[in-house]
Amino acid sequence: MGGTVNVESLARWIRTFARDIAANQDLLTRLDSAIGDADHGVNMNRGFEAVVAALDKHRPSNIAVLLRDVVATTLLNTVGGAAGVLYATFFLRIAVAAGQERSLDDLAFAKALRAGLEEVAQRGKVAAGDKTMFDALAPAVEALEGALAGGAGLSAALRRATVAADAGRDATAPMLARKGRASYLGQRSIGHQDPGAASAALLIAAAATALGEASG
Amino acid sequence: MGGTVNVESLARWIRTFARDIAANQDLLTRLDSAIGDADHGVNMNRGFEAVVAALDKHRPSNIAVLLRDVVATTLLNTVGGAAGVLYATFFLRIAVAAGQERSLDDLAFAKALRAGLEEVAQRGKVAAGDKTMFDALAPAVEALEGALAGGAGLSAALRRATVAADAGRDATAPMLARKGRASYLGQRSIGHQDPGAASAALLIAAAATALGEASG
Amino acid sequence: MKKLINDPAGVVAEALRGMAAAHPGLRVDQQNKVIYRADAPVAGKVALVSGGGSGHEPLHGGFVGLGMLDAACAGEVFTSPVPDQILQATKAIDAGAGVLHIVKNYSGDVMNFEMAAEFAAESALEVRSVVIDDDVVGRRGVGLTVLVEKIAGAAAEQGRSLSEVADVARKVNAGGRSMGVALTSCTVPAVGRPTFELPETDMEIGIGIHGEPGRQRLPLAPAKQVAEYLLDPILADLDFTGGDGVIAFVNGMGGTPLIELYLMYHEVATILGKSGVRIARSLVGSYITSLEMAGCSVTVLRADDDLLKLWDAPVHTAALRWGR
Amino acid sequence: MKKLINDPAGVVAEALRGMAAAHPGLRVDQQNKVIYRADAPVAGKVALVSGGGSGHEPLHGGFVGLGMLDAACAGEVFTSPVPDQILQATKAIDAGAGVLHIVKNYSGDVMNFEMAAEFAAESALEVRSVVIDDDVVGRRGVGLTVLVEKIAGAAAEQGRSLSEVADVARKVNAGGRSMGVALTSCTVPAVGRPTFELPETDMEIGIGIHGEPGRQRLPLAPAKQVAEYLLDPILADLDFTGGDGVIAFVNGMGGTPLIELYLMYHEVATILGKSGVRIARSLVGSYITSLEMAGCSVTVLRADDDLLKLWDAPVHTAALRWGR
Ligand SMILES: Nc1ncnc2c1ncn2[C@@H]1O[C@H](COP(=O)(O)OP(=O)(O)O)[C@@H](O)[C@H]1O
Ligand SMILES: Nc1ncnc2c1ncn2[C@@H]1O[C@H](COP(=O)(O)OP(=O)(O)O)[C@@H](O)[C@H]1O
Ligand SMILES: [Mg+2]
Ligand SMILES: [Mg+2]
Ligand SMILES: [Mg+2]
Ligand SMILES: [Mg+2]
Repeated sequence: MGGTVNVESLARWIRTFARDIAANQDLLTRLDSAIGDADHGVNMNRGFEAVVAALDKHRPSNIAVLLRDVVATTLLNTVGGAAGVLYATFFLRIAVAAGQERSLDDLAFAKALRAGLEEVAQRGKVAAGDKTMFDALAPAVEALEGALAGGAGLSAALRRATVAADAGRDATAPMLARKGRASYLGQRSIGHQDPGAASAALLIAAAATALGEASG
Repeated sequence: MGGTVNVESLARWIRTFARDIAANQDLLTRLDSAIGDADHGVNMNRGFEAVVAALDKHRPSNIAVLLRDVVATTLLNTVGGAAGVLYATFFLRIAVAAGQERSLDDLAFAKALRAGLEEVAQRGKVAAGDKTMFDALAPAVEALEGALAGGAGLSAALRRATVAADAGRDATAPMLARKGRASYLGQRSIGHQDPGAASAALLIAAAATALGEASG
Repeated sequence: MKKLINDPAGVVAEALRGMAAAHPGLRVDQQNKVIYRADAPVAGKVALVSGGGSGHEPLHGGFVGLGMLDAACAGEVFTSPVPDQILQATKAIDAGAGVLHIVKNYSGDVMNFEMAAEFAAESALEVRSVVIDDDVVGRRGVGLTVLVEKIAGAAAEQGRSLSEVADVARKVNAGGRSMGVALTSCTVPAVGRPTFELPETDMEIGIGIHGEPGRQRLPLAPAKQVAEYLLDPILADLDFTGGDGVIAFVNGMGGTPLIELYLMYHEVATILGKSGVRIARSLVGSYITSLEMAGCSVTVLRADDDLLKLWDAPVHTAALRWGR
Repeated sequence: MKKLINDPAGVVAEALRGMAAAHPGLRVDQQNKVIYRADAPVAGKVALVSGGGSGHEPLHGGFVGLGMLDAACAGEVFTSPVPDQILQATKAIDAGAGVLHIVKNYSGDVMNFEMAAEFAAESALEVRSVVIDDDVVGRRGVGLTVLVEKIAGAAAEQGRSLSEVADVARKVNAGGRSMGVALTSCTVPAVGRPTFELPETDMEIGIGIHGEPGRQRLPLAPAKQVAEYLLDPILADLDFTGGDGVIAFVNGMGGTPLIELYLMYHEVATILGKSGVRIARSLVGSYITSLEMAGCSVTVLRADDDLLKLWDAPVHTAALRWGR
């Protein structure tokens, strides 16, 4: 009866992420103060509070409706800034990949994340090492794919993705920023973790919590 | 050979006062910070630096030229603010009282100071207890007159005037200001010494130093 | 002290050089620190001089031009100009129709302008003076000064006589009230430290424009509450209902950004609306400042049809410009 | 945090209410946070939309009006507007002659305007975008944005076509360079503490307009030296000699008073003069700010006869007004 990832578990993912963003809002804003404009935590929290409010009102009938109409559209209209478009783009592309499905199996889910990642790269004109959210997301998607290909279950694969995302996030600290506001700092961006990478690592960790437990 | 106060000793008075203003510039400005606009020391010092520069260039032939053309005019054109006009007015009126004289005797000098004081009161529309320079000047002139009337020499009389000026200055602290910027503070002006009274007390002390010693 | 300056003693002179360079419509007498309309004296027109301490920019120099002032005398920072300056300006702009001195009510300004007027009378110049004292706390001249200069300037531009222009200025002064608040102090360049200390939690209510402390220190409050603190005494002092409405002016003290001034204007407009006061015109911006002080003042001026027409008349100055 | 605000989350909405109340010539869509010319869409005219994070006032809303923008989209403080807002504005002002998006070069702004333009294209609207990147340090869009909006706005008002107006905007962008300095940081209301810490002795050179730290931290220096720090890289980046001269723009960051800006303008004019750069026009004031940040930016724009005529053309907005 369908895959391991479904509308309910995806909604749980979003709610978990929203909770983690709220809990880490101040940290994210502090990171953005050091090399940006001190609004990443505020922006993300404003957006995900609105997403949760929307989730409370709607019962999305399929994945596309959930991730496009509820999540992506809300983010697009409430977050603003770079992260708003990029997170919205990410979820929008996953929604497109999911089509009218109510659930996805592990490999289809991984494929959808890959598609989302690539759309982010395209929208942001960003590559590995630019010191952005991409540097946390890309290794996470790769680890997920690798683990699933090696026969791991979704839960274990997402745990490995979380480790990879955290490592990717930490690896942004020594990088010289080439995209986003941090790039204006030149050499002075070195030594600071990228705020978008930090929120992206929270997103993967939330997936491990919400989707991993669901699939056992 | 005329009275005890002459062009030279008056010039010494002005130079002594200028030196004391420079030494107390910061104190005067601090007093004006508390209940005014933090410029009394700066204003007075700018003016008396210019007066000293003018004194260095000119050899005034009589008292009127010294106090009107060198002192009052320079003050009028360099100090600005309330104190600029009032000090200029004071010296201008003394100059008028002195006429073409090269020296004044003790009583004539006291009379000239009285005239200067009254002109200040008129220009400033000020009375005793308004918490201004008048509250240091008025008791000083009165003490001078009293001492001279009682038979004291100029030196002793100016020493008594200094004591009176200092007491008058100190007495401004508990007053509620009714004139000048301090008046805008209402009750909050209470407890602070008036900056103009402080500079006026310096003026009388300088007279005791410069004119008193000359007359023995 | 964090300022974009060179020698603290040279601030006023150097800023005047910048003004002269930036505004070909002005003529600046560096020696006397007077800013003139390039075309002054304007034949047949009553001439307007104002001036005061510097540090209130754009007041007064930014208001020199068609429809407003003919000359502005710049004193040292927060120190009134001296009689000689004012006399020079008075002589230079007199076109035979007389000269109006617009003076803010501070001992120093009043006495220096008074002496200048006495000297001018000795030179047989016809001078009238209007003293602005709109501040409800201390009857100082504050925000209303801008409106007086605009409105009296328009009256002069229309060709009204000296006594008529002076009457207009007095009518504006009689019908306007102001009140100010400071969130921070400011630093006189020559002094180098803030005039007063204001803790992070407090504000000063009832300030003037010289960085002097206010009448009352209160804990910081939301904008809505601050607007009440400012408007309550204004509305208690004068009846602003009826007539042709009011000109409402929210002014920044120099360090407060425009976004906050508009937010304050919203609060002010709301309170006036609730109090039955109709806003006919408005002005929002930093027009009479105290160096980099954060805070604002609110001015309300009772207007009639004549004042509104004069307000709407063309004005072409560095800081205020509209019409034709 | 010392600000004249109520709830930090409501700052933008409340300030927009104030703008609407203060300027009858504007129409404000509170829902979408868009400021419109009251008479938009203007028949036959290419329409101009800009927008960006709030906290830069008067940019952009203060530049809506005849001869400049048709609409401005206000984002949250320092956060770009969202595609839907921009799309709404684009649709509302399109008069059939096409719409120009004027976008400051920040990832967020660029991507949000890009998405809006994609959506607009789906609705068969003709949209061109010009990205402003005048900052010599990081190719961000800073001071020049004001000049682009003025000049392209005048071109549109003259009846030029969409591609001609876009070309004018691109020409301005190609010929202008800017550089900024911060003496203090600023505080995003929703954050409540300064974005960065700047000791009393230091300044940040090479800042943008979002309170972000600059490229370099240096000890405070006299204005003359600061002007060199700002102009040297500008003059090294582009040749400004010859032609019809330049438009020189000294802009305040929000917390710096006008007296210092004029003083800085004097230094800037002096250096340009020594470098053989002729100043044809100038602008001095706080037009693109970073909340209450103290500091300034300098913009130099190479002008030809066409650009100067467009610069001189009438403009009637809340913050920039001259002509006719
Ligand atoms: N071009 C880009 N591509 C990918 N990620 C980007 C890009 N620009 C910015 N980001 C990410 O967005 C984060 C900043 O988000 P946020 O602070 O919310 O937006 P803004 O920079 O507009 O204030 C950065 O830390 C970075 O990870
Ligand atoms: N109307 C007045 N009559 C007499 N003295 C006055 C009057 N107004 C002010 N003063 C004196 O001037 C002093 C302030 O001088 P100063 O700070 O130099 O001028 P300003 O007040 O214009 O800044 C006050 O402390 C007070 O003694
Ligand atoms: Mg940010
Ligand atoms: Mg003083
Ligand atoms: Mg003073
Ligand atoms: Mg941002």
